[in-house]
Amino acid sequence: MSAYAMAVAGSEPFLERAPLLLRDAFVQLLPAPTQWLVHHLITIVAILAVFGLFFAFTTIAERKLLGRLQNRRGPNRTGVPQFSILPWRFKHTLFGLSQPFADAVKALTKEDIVPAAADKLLHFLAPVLVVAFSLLTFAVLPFGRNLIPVELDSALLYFFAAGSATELTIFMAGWASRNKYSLLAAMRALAQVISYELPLMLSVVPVVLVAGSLSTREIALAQGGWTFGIIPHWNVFTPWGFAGFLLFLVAALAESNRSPFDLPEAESELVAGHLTEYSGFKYALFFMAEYFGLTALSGLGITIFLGGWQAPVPFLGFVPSYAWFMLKLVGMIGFFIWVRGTLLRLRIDQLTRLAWQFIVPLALINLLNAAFWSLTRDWTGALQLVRWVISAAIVVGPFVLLGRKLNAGRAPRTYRYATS
Amino acid sequence: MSPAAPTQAPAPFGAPSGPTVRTVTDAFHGDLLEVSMGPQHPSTHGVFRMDVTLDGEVIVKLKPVFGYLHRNHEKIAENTSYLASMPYTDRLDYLCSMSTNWAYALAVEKLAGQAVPDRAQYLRIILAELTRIVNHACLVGFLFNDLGTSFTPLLYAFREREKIIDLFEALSGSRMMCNYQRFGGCRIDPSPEWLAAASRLVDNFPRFLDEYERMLTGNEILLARTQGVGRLKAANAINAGITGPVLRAAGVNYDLRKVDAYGFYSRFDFRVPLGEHGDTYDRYMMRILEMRESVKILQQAFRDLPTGPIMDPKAKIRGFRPKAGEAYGRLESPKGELGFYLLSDGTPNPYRYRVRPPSLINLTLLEEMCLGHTVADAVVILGSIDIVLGEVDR
Amino acid sequence: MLGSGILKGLAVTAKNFAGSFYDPERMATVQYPEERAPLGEHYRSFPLLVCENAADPLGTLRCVACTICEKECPPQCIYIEKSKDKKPDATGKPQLYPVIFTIDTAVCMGCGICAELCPFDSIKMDKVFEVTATNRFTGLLLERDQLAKSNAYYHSIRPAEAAEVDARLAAERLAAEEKAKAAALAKAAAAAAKAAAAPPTTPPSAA
Amino acid sequence: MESLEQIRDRLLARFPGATITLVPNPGPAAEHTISLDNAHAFEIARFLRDDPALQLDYCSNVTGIDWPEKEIVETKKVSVADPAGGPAKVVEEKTKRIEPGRLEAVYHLYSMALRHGPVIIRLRTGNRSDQVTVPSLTPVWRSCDFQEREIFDLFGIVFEGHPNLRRLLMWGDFKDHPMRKDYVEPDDYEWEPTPHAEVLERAQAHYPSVTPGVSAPAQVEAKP
Amino acid sequence: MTLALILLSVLILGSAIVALSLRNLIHSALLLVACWAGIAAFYLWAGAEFVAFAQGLVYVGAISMVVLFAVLLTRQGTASEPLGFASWQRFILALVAGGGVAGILVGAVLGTPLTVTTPGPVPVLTVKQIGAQLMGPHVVALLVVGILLTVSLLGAVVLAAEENVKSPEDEV
Repeated sequence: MSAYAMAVAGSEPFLERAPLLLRDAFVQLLPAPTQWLVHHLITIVAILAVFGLFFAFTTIAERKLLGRLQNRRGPNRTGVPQFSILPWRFKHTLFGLSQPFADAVKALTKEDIVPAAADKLLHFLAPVLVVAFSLLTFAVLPFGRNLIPVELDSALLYFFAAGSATELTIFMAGWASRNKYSLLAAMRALAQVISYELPLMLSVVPVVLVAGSLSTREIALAQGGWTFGIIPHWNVFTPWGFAGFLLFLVAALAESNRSPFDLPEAESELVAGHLTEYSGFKYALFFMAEYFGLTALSGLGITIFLGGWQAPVPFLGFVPSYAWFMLKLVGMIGFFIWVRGTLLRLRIDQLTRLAWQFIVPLALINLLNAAFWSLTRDWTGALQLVRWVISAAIVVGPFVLLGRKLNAGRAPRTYRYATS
Repeated sequence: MSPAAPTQAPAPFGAPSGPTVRTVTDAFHGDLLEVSMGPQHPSTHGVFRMDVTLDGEVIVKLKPVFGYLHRNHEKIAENTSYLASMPYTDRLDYLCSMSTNWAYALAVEKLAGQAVPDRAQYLRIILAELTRIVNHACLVGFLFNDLGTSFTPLLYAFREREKIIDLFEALSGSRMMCNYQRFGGCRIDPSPEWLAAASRLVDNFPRFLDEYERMLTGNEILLARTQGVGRLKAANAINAGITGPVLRAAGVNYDLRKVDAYGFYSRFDFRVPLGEHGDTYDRYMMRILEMRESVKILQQAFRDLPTGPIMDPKAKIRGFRPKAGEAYGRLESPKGELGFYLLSDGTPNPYRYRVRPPSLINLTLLEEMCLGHTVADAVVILGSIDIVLGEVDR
Repeated sequence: MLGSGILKGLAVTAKNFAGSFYDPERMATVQYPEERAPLGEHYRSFPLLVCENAADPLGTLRCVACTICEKECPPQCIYIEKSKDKKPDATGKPQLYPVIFTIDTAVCMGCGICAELCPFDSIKMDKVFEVTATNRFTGLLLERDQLAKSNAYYHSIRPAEAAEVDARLAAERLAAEEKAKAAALAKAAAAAAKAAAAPPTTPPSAA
Repeated sequence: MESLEQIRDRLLARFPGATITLVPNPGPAAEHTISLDNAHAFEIARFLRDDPALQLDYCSNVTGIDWPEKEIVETKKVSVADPAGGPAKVVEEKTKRIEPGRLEAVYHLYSMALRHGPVIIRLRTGNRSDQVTVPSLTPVWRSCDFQEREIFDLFGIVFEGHPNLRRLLMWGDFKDHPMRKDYVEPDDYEWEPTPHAEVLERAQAHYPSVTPGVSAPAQVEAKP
Repeated sequence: MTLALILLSVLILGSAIVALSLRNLIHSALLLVACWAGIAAFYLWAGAEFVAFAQGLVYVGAISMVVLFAVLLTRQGTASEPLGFASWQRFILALVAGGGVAGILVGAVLGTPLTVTTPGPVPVLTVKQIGAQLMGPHVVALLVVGILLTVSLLGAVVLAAEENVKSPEDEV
C-alpha cells in the first residue's frame, strides 16, 4: 500500500493520481460502513466499463485493420443513428466507429436458439462462465503505477488459475451443444489447453526467476530504469527475455484461440466449432470473452516482458503510466490482428507437436538461460558483452536445431518442366 | 470368363495415403463419429457433401455425395438449339466461362466442320489463358482459406482477379457469364484500348505472383500442412481419369494444350510444370507455376495478335444445323480436361449433348486421398482438387 | 531457419496494409452507391425494345413480332403475341407488330442472344442493373410498354453500336427507297411506253 | 496409332468369338467407333488398356445415349416387270420397319503414355426396358466410376460389375431416368410466372386456383 | 466468516455428493471441478493464498481437463447392463480402498493435537517466505518432487517426440 500512500500524498504528477483521487472523492461521500464495498465496486465497474469499451473498439479495430491488411476498407458505414424525431439530421458515418454498438443491438435482438437435444443447463452456463473467468484475470494486472485492482503476492499463479478455466467453458459449450462439430471442437480445445498451459507458464517462469517475485506489481517495477538513458530495462530487451516473449506470444495465441491456433473455432473445418449452436447474445458473450482473454494475456505479456506501465524513454515520463499501458495494449492487440491477417491454421497434431517438441524444450532451456542471467548479474564491462553472447547462444542454438527438426523434410521445392 | 466377375483384382483401388487407417465395415462402430460435411459447410466450395466417418479426427471412410446443384443441364441443352446452350455453358464452371465456352464451341466446330479465323483463335487463347489465371488465383485463395487464413490471400487473389474480370466485362458485357465464343469465331472484337489494358495487366501480373509467393510459399505452416498430405500416385491418377493440374502434380506430363495442340497452341512457346510428389503442396505449386506460364503465353499472344475478321464468314448464326454425326471436343480447362460430346441428327437441337466435367472426375479418388488424414486435411485436399459445383452436378 | 517464411509473410501483409492507404492498385474497392465503376461499352443487363420515336414509343417499335427471340431465348423468358393487322414500319412497309411482348426479368439471364439474333435490330441489351422490386410478378415481369425505349436512349447507352445500327438501317432504308424509286420509275416508264408506243412494237425492256 | 480397322482385326484375331463392328460417323469429325458385344467387352477393354501398341490407359469420357423405338420408312425403288410385256416400270416401294429401341454407352479412350486417341467403343443394351445390362468397365478404368453411375442414374443402364452402382445426381428414391427421350417432366415444381400458355396450363392443372400475377405459395395456402 | 464457511462447505460437499449420484459422467466431472474450485475458495478463506491458487491452477485448470479428456476418450459400453458379481467385487474393493484412505485421514486428523489458540493476528505468509521454507527445511522433499516431475515431463516429451508412425510412402 505504499505506492497508494505515495500517490495520495501527491508526490506524483496529477494525471498519474487522477483516477485514484476521483475514486476516493466519490467514496468519501458515502457513509463509512459502505465505503470498503463501494471502493471495490468502483474498481470493478471501472474495469468493466474501460475494458467493455475497449472490447467494443477492438472488434471494429480488428475488422478495419484486417480490412486494410487485405486491401479493403472494413466497416465504414455505421454512423450516427438517424432518428426521425430529431428536428435536424446529423449525417456522419464516423468512419464506421459505431459499428460495435450496432452489432450489440443486433446480437441482443437476435433469436436465441438452443438445440432441442442440447444439454440446456450447460449450454446456458458456458457463455456466462466464460465471461466470468476471462474477467477474473483482470484483477491482478497493473494497469498503471497505482492502478492495480488486487495486489496479490502470488498474482501470476492467480492469473493462470483463472485463465485456464476458460477452456473448460469451451469444452462445456462444445459438449452441451450436442453437435458433432462442436464436440470435435471441444476435444480440440481440451487438447490445446493441455498442450499450451505448460509452455505458457514455462515462458513466464524465467521472469519470475529473475525478478524474484510472483507479484505482477513487483515484476513491472523491476523493469524500470534505462541503460545509457535510452534502452529501457524491459525483460524483452534481454536474450532470455526476448526468447521468452516470443514463446509467450505463441503460447498466448494458442491459449486465446487466435489464428493460427484457432482450432476449436476453425471455420473452414468445423463450421464454427464450439460456437456452431450459439446465436444472439450467447454468441456475443463468447466473442466478448475471447477478446477479454486476449486483452488479459496481452496485458500480462506487457507486464512481464514489455516493462508494464513503464515509459519507454525517460523524457516521456510525464505521460501517465496507465496511458503507456493502454498504448502497449493497443500495440499488442494490433500485432495479434496482424498475425491473424497473415497466417494459416495449424493442424491439431502439429499444434501439439509444436508445443511438446519445440516450445516446451525451448522454454526449459530458456529457464536455464534466465538462471545463467541472474547468476551473472554482477558481470560488468566486457564481461557484460560476454554475458549477452552466451545468453543469446543458449537460446539461438536450440532454436535453430529444434526448428530444423520440427520442419525436417519440408522445404520449398523446385519443379521440372516439360516442353512438349 | 464372365465380365461380371473379374477374377483378377485390378490396380486402381490403391492403398490410402495417410499413416494408419482402420478398416471400416458397414457394421456399427460405437466410437466412430459420422459427420455429414455439407451441403452447408463453409469449405465444400458449394453444395457438395462428404459423408465422413471419423476415428477421433482421422478419416476412416469418406463418401462424396453429389447432385445438390443438379439441373440436368444436358437435358436442357438437348431441348434447345446449339446456340442457346452457349450461355448455359457459362454456368457450368462459373469461374471460367471463357474456356467453357471455347470447349463447347470447339466441339460444335468439330461436329460441323467449321473453320475459325486466325484472330479469333488468338483471342480465344488470350481469353482462355486469362481465365486460367482467374481460376488459379481464385483456387489458390480458396485453398488458403481452407487452410485457415482469415481471407487475406483470397482477397489479394480476388483483387487481381477483379482486374481481369473487369476486362471480361468490358469485352463481353458480363463479368462471369461471358457468353463470348461463337461457332466459328468470337462475338465481339476487342478495341485496341482493351488490348493495351489487358497487355499492361498481364505484364504487371508476375509482380503480384512474386509478392504472393513471398507471402506464402515458404511459410512453415503451409509446408507442414500441405507437404505429404493427400498424395496421389501417377498410375492411379491416370487410371482414375484425373486431369489437369492435379494430374500434372503427380508427375504425368499430359497437357492437352501440348497433346492436342488445339487452337493455335502449337504456335506458342510455353512449358508444362510437373510435380513429383503429387501432394497438396505440389498441386498448389502447379497452379502458381501455370499462372506464370500463362503470362508467357499471353505476352506472346498480344505480340502476335493478327488483324482480320473474328468470325468465319461462312458461319451461320441463325438456323444452325450441323450434319448428322458425332464429335467429342476437348480442351485443357483450368480444372482439367473439359470435353463436350455432341451427337447431331441434323436437327437444330443436338440429339445428345454431354459434358465431360473435369471437376467431377477429379473427385474419383477423393476418398483414397483423404483416408488416414484428419478432417482439416480433407478440407484442404478437396480444396486443392479444385472443384466447381456447377460443373460437378451440372 | 524456422520462422523466416512467417516473417516474410508478415512483411508482405504489412506492405499491403501501408499500400492500402496510398496505392490505388492495391485498394481497388469502389464505394458503391456514391462512386461507381464505369460500365463498358458492351455491358449488358436486360433486354429492351428500341423504338424510333420517343414521343410515340408503341407506334414506332422496330419489332415486327417475328418471334425469333422467343424461340431462341435459352431460359424462355420472352412471350410474344403477334398482331392480327399490319402497321407500316419506319420504311413504310406494312409489318406485324407485337400485341403482347413480355420479358420476365426474374427468369432472364441476360445472355444477350435475343439481341444478337434479332434481324430487325429491335431488341437490344440495356445497361440498367439496379433492378429491384417488392413483387416479382408486378415488378419484374416487364410488359411491352415498359420495355420500349427510344433510339436516343439506345444511343446514350451504346453510342458506337447504335451508330453502326443506324448507319446500317439507313443504308437499308436507302436501298429500299431506291428500289422503290427504281420500281416506280420502271412502272412509270412502262406506263409511258405503253401510252406512247404503238401496238405493234415490242414491249419495252424495262428494269 | 493403328487404324480402327486394324484394331478390329487384331481384336477379332485375339477374341475369335466376339462380334466387333465398326460404326461409321458420317459427320465431318469422322470419329468412327467400334461396337462391342457385351459378353466380351470387359476382356476387350482390358486388352485395349494393356496392349503395348495401344496402351489406352485413360478413359476420358463415358456417356449414354438413348435410342427410342422408332419407325423407319424405307423407300426402295423396285423395277416391276410390266405384265403386259412392256418395259419394266420403276415403282417406289415403301417398307416400314420398327427399329427396336436401345440404350448405348459410349467410351472415349485415350492413351496418356503414347498420347494418341481417341478410340471410341460402344456397348449396347438389348432394349430399353428389361435388358438394360452392359458390363461395367470401372474395374478397368477407375474413371468410369462416377460416369457409369451417372449413366445408370440418368439413362437407366445397369452396369454389371460396378462396385458401387447407386444414383449419382438424383436422390435415392427417385424413380425415372431423366435423360431418356421419353421422360416426362413432373409438373409439381413451382410454376414460372411467364405468361406462356402451356406453362400456365400446367400450373393450373396442378394448382387449380392459379391465376397469373399472384404468387403461387399464397394461392396454395389459400386453397381450402 | 462462518456464513462463508457454511456456504463453502455446502458447495464442496454438495457438489461432491451430487457428482457421485449423477449418471452423466460429464456432469459428474464438471461438478468435481466445482468441488475443487470450492476447496480452492476454502483455502483462500483460510488465508492460504498460495495454496488456493495452486489448487485452482492444478485442479481446475489442468486435472479437470485430463479427467474430461479421459471421459471423452473412454469407450462407453452398454450402461444399463447389470454387473452382477463383478459389481460386488468392485464394491468391496472400492470400500476397502476408500475406507483405507478415509481411515488414514481420520487417524491423522484425530492424531494431531489441535491446540486451540486465541485468534491472534494471522501471520501473512508471503510467497517469499513459503519459498524460503521450501528451499530451507523441506528442500529434500522439494527436490524429490522436482525430479519426479521433471522425469515425467521429460518422459512426456520423449513420448511425444517419438514419431509413432513414420509417414509411409504409400500414395493413392
